Amino acid sequence: MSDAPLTKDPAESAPLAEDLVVLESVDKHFGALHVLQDINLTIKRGEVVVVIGPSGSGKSTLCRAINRLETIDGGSITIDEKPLPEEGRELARLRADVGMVFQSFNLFAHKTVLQNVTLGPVKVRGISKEEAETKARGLLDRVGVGNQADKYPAQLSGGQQQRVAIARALAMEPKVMLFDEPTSALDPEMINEVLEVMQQLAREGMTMVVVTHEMGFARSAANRVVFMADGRIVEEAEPHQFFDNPRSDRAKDFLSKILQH
Amino acid sequence: MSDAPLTKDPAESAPLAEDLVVLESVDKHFGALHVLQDINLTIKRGEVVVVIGPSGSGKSTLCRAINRLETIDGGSITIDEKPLPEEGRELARLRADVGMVFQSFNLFAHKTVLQNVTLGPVKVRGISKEEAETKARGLLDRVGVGNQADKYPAQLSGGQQQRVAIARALAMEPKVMLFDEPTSALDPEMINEVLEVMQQLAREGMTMVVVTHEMGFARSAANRVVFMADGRIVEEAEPHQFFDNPRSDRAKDFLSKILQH
Amino acid sequence: MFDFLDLEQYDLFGAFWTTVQLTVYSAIGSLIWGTLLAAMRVSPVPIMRAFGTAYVNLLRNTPLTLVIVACSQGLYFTMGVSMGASGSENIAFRLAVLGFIVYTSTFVCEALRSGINTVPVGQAEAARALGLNFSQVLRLVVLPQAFRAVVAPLANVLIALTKNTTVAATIGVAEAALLMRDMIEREAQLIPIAAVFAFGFIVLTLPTGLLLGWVSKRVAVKR
Amino acid sequence: MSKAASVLYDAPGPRAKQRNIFITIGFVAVLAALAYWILSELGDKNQLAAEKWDPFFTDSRVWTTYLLPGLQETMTAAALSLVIALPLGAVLGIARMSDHWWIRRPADIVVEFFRAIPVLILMVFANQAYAEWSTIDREMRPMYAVITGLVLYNASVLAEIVRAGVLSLPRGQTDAANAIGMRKGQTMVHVLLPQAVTAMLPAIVSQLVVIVKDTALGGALLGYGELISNTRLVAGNYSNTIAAYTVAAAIFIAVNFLLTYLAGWLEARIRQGRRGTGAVLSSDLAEETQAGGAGIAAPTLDKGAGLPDGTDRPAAQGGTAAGGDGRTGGAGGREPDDPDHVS
Amino acid sequence: GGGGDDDKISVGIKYDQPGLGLKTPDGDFVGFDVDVATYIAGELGYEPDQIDFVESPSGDRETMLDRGDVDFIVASYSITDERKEQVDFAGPYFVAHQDLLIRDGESVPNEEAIADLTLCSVGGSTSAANLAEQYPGAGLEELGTYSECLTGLENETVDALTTDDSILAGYAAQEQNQGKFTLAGLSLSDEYYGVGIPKGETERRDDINAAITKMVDDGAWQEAVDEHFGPAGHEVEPAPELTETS
Ligand SMILES: Nc1ncnc2c1ncn2[C@@H]1O[C@H](COP(=O)(O)OP(=O)(O)OP(=O)(O)O)[C@@H](O)[C@H]1O
Ligand SMILES: Nc1ncnc2c1ncn2[C@@H]1O[C@H](COP(=O)(O)OP(=O)(O)OP(=O)(O)O)[C@@H](O)[C@H]1O
Ligand SMILES: [Mg+2]
Ligand SMILES: [Mg+2]
Repeated sequence: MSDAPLTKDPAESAPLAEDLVVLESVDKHFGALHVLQDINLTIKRGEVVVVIGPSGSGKSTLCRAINRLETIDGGSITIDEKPLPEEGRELARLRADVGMVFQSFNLFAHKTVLQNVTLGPVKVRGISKEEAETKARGLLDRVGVGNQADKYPAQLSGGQQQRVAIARALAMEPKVMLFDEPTSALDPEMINEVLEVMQQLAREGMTMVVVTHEMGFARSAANRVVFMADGRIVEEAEPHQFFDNPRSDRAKDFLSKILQH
Repeated sequence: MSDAPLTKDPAESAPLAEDLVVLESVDKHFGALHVLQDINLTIKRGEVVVVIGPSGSGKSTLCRAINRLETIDGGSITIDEKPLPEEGRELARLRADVGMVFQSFNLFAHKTVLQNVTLGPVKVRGISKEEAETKARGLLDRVGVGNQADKYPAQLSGGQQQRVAIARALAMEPKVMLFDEPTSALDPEMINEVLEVMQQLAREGMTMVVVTHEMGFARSAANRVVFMADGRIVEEAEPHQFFDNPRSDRAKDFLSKILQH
Repeated sequence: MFDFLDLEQYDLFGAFWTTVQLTVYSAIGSLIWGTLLAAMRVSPVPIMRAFGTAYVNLLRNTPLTLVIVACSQGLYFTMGVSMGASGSENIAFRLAVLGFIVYTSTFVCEALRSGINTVPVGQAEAARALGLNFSQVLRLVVLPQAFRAVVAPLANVLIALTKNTTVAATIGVAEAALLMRDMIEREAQLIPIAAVFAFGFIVLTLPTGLLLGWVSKRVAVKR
Repeated sequence: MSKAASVLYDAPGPRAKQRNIFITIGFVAVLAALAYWILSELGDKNQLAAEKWDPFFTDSRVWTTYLLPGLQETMTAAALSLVIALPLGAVLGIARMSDHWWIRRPADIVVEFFRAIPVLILMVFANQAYAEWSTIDREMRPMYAVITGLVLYNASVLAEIVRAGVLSLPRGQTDAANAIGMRKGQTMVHVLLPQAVTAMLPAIVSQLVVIVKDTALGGALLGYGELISNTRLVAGNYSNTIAAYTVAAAIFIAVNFLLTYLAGWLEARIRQGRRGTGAVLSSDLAEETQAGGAGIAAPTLDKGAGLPDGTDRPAAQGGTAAGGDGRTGGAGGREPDDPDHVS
Repeated sequence: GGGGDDDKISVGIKYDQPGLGLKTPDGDFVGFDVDVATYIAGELGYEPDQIDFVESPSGDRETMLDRGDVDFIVASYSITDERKEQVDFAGPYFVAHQDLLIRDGESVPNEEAIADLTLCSVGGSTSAANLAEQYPGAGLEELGTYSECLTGLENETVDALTTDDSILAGYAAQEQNQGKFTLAGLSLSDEYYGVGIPKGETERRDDINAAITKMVDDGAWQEAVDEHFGPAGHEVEPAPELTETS
C-alpha cells in the first residue's frame, strides 16, 4: 500500500502528473485473431481507470498483458518508465509490483487464508514469516475478513474470497492494481462488499485499472473510463461525460444494452 | 403456450382467480440444513411471481421442488389441483407440464438447437417428428434464434443459448414456467435479449415463477414479489410496494445491498 | 481338495512376500521416475517435453512382458549389467524391479499430469501474477494440489502394479505366479490352486484400494 | 499458439531461449552417449550381426508363418474382447449408478472382484472351466479362455469408465432432461450415454491398447498362438531372441500407435462443433469429476491456455456451462475412480 | 478320435523344441517326437496328411488327454508317478538324461563341478527343480524359453543351459548354433519319455507299444535319432525297454 493515504474525490481531483503505466501501440494476436490493435494508454500514478466494453473486446487480454501473463506481439509497455522485462528475476519483481485480482478469485485452494496472503511476501519478497503474518493480518482486517484467517478458501463466501484475493495482492505492496471483472462471479449481495474495499483503495490513492460492468463504481470511483471494442480503444473520457454523453456509436449501443434494465 | 394471448399490464391487472400451483407448509432438509421451512405459496393461472432473496435462501430449491427435481420432506405441492406424483409415468407427465429454465442453460450439447427443442415433444409427448419440427421452428423464430436451428449449442452465445432453452421448455406446452436465475450466467450485453423474451411471455399470459436479481424485470413484469431468506418466505407484496416500501428488516437490508451500486 | 497347501515344498508365504517386495520397490522407483517424467512433460524446455512424450508413448504401448524380458535378455544376459547384485535370484529380482519401474513410471507420469490438469488454470496464473517462478509455481501451488487429486489414480496404478508383478515369473523371480506355475505343473489341481492365488491377490489389492480411496477423500482439495 | 506458452511458465525470453539451447545440447549428448553404449555393447556381443536380423528382411516365411498369424490372433482376441466387454461394461457401469441397492451392490462386487485379480489367473480359471464344463475343442479353447479373462477384467474397468463418463457430465443435463419429462431410461439413452461416449472415447482406446498388450499373457501359459508366443518360435528357430523381441515390440508399438491415432481422429469427428458441456474424460482424466465436487466449471490447466503437449482442446473454454450453484459434480458423494488403464 | 473327425487323428506335440518338436518357417513340424508320432499314427492307420498336430504346453497336457482334445501326446513327456495318476502312458520310446549345454571348447569334468556354475533353465521345468534340489549351491536362472537361455550362454553370462540332453542336442544341432555349443555329457537324471494317452485306453496303449517296438525294430527309430541328434555329435542310448504295458 502507498504509505501516505490521501483523500481524493476521484471524479474531480486532478491525478498526479507522473505516468506510471504506459502502453504504446500495443498489438497482440491469438492466431488469426487480432485481439489488441494499436493500443495507446497512459495511466498516471494515483489514477483509477475503468475499462469497459463488450465481451471478447480484449479487456482481459489488456490487463494480462500489463502483467505480462500474455506476451505482446508489437509495441511497448513500460511501468514506472521501465519496459516490461522479458523473463527471470526482473519479470518476477515487476509482477510483484503489479497486483492482480481475477474474476474467479483464484485463491490457492490448499492454503489457508493467511497462508494465501503471506505466500508472496515470504517467497518472492523474502520477508520473514512473522513479519509477513503480522502484515497479512492487518490487511485482512482492513478488507474485513480478519476473523477468517485460518479458514480455507472453500469455506468462505465469494465476496469474502475476493476480498482475501485483494489482500493477497496488496501484501506485495504493488504500485498498481489490476482488477479483471472482480465482481462478476459474485452473488448480487456480495458485490457491494467488494466494491467498497475497492472504493476505499481508490480513495487512498492506489493506482488502479479496473475491468468491470459496475457502472455505479465507474461513475463514483473512476478518473477515466476507457471503452474497448474489437481490440481497440474506441473512446476515453471522464465517467460523467462517457455515461451521459458518449461520443461513439459503438459506446452508445453498448450502453443502451447494459443500462436499459 | 396459452392459445389466446391476452395483453395485460402485469403490475395492475387482477390475475385470473384460478389457483394453478399451490404449496402448503412445504418442508425440505439437506442433512441438518433446513432449506425450506413451512413454505405456503399460491400461484394463480396467468400470474408472474418473482422470487428474490439472498444466496442460499432456498430459491432454487423451491423451484426444483415444484418440478420435483427435489423431493420434499413435508407439506404438499399441487399443480392444477393434482398433488405431485411420486414417480414413474405420472411424474414425467407432470414435469412435461412444468417448463424449467436454468441459470446454466443446460442445453443438450450433443444435439443441434432444433433437436434440443424437438426431443421432448417427440420422446415424451409422442408427437411426430415433422410436426415437432414445424412447431420448434416457430418457437425458435419467436425467441429470435430461428436462423440458428442447425447449430450446436456451443456455437451460440450465452444469450442465444438461453433463448433456445426457453423455446425447448415452451415446446412442451407447459402450464407454468419456472426460471431459475435465467440471466445471471450471461454477459451484461446479453441479459436484455433474454429478459425481453420473458417479458413477451408474461404479456401473453404465461404463468411464471422467476428467480432473478433483475429488479427492472421484477418491477415491470411481476404481479407479485416473494422475498425469501433462510428458507422462509419473509415477505410477499406487489412489486412497487416491495421495492419502494419493504416491510421486513431482512428485505430492507437485502435491497440496500443490491440497489446501492 | 486344498491338501497341497500342507506340502512343505511350497512356500506360499515366501512367494507372496516376494510379490510384496517387488511391488514396494517398484512402486517407490516408479513414483520417483514418474514424477521426474511428469516434470519433464510440463517443463519449459522443448527437448525434455519431447523426450518425456516419446518415452511415455513408446513404453506404454509395449507389452510389459517384453519390457521385463528386455531387461533380462538385453541388459543382463547380453550386456552383463547386473546392477551390483550377485546370485541369480537377486539379479533377476533387480532386473524385474527395473523393468517395472521403467514401465509403471509412464502410468505414474500420466496420472500426475492428469492431476496437474485438475488444478484450475487460475491457480497457476495467480501464482505467476504474484511473481513466483516456474519451479515455485510447480512446487508451492500446482503439485501440492495435483498430488492430492491424484491419490486415487495412483492407487489404481499401484494395484495394477501388484497384479503385474506376476510377469516377473517370465524371468524367474520366485514370486507368486512362478510358484503357481510350479504347483500347476506338479500338482495338476488347477482350480483349487488358482483359487488360492486369486484369494492371495485379493488380500493384497482390495485393502490397498479401500485404504487409498479413503485417503484420497481425506486429502482432496476443497474448491 | 505461436510461442510455446503455457500457464505454468512464461513464454521464454532471450535468456531462457539460450538456456534451452544449452540444456538441449546436454540432453541430446547424454541420450546419444546412452544409445552409443547400448549399440556398441550389442555389437560386441554379436547381437547386431546380420544373421540375427536378416530373417526379418530376407525370409518372408518369418512373417507369413509366425508374425502375421500371431498378430492376427492378437488382434482377433483383442477385438472380440473389446466388443464383448464394452456392452457388458456399460451394463455394469449403469447398474452401479442404479437407485436400487439390489442392482447396485452386486454390480459393485463383480467389478471390484474382477479388478482385484491378475488377468493371468482369470485366464487360467477360464481355460480350466472350459476344459471341464464345455465342449469347446482344443484348438479354440485358449482363445476362448484368453477372451474370457480379458472380458471379465476389462468389463469391470470399462464399467468404471462408463460410470465416470456419465458422472463427468454436468448435473444440469440430467435436470434438463427430467424437466422436459424424460424418464430415467430415456435420459440415459438420449442424453447421458451419447455425450458420455465422446467423453469416454480416449479412455476406451487406452483400454483397447491394454487389451492388445494383455493378449500376450495367454501365450505362455495357455499356448495361445498370439504374437509374443509366435515370436518365441522365431527366436527358437533362428536363435535371435533379442532381434525377435525387438521386432515384436516394434509391431506392438506401431499397432497401438495406430489405434490411438484412429481414435483421436474418430474423437475429433464426433466432437466436431458440439463441445460445450465441458465434460472430457481422457484416458487419465476421470479425476476431473473427482475434482468436480464443487463444480467442473473451472477450466483446468489442461482445458485452459493449455499445458504444452496437453490435449488439443481450444484454449480458454470458460466453463460457465456447468451449473453455477456449485454442486455439480460428485452426485450423491460417490466419486468414480480412475479407471485403471494400467496393466 | 478326439478331433471329432474320424478320418483324422490329433496328436499333441511341442512347437518350440528344436530336435523334438519344432514349427518351422514353412509351417511344418520337424523333430524326433514328430517322427515318432507320425510313425505311430501310420501304424494306427493314418496317413501323414491325416494327422492334426496340436500344440500341447506342459501345463496343459493332462487336461488335453482327459478331455479327449488329442488322441495321444508325444511331447518330451516324462513318465512320472504323479502323472500316471491322471493319464496313462505307452512306451517309453526314448530315454533322456538331464545334461548341460556349454560353450564349445569348455568342459564340465564331473557332477561336483556343477556347484560352482551358473546355469540356466526354463522356469517351472523338472530340470530346474532337479538342479535346485541336487545342487543348491549352483546359480540358476529360470527364464521363459530355452532360446532366452542361449542368449546368456552365448554372451557368457551363464555357464551352461540345463535340461534333457535330447532338447539340448536339438539346440546344438541348429544351423545357427552349429559349432557354438556342445553337451557336457553328464547324466544327472533319467527321463523316460512316454506317449501320453487318456486313462484306461488299454487297447490304444497296446497298439502304440506295438508301433514303438516296430519302429525300433525296422530301424526307423535309429534313423530319426541320427537325423535329429546326430549333427550335435550327441551319443544316444538305444531305445529303452517298454515298461508301460497293460
Ligand atoms: N488464450 C487464448 N487463445 C486464443 N484466443 C483467446 C485466448 N484468450 C482470449 N482469446 C480471445 O481473444 C479475444 C479477447 O479476449 P478477452 O478475454 O481479452 O476479452 P474480454 O474483453 O475480457 O471479454 P469478457 O468480457 O468475455 O471477459 C476473445 O475473442 C477471446 O476468445
Ligand atoms: N444437493 C444439495 N445438497 C446439500 N445442500 C444443498 C443442496 N442443494 C442446495 N443445498 C443447500 O441448500 C441451501 C439453499 O440452496 P438454494 O440453491 O436453494 O439457494 P438459492 O437461494 O438458490 O441460492 P443462490 O442464489 O446462490 O442460487 C444452500 O445452503 C445450499 O448450500
Ligand atoms: Mg475478460
Ligand atoms: Mg439458486
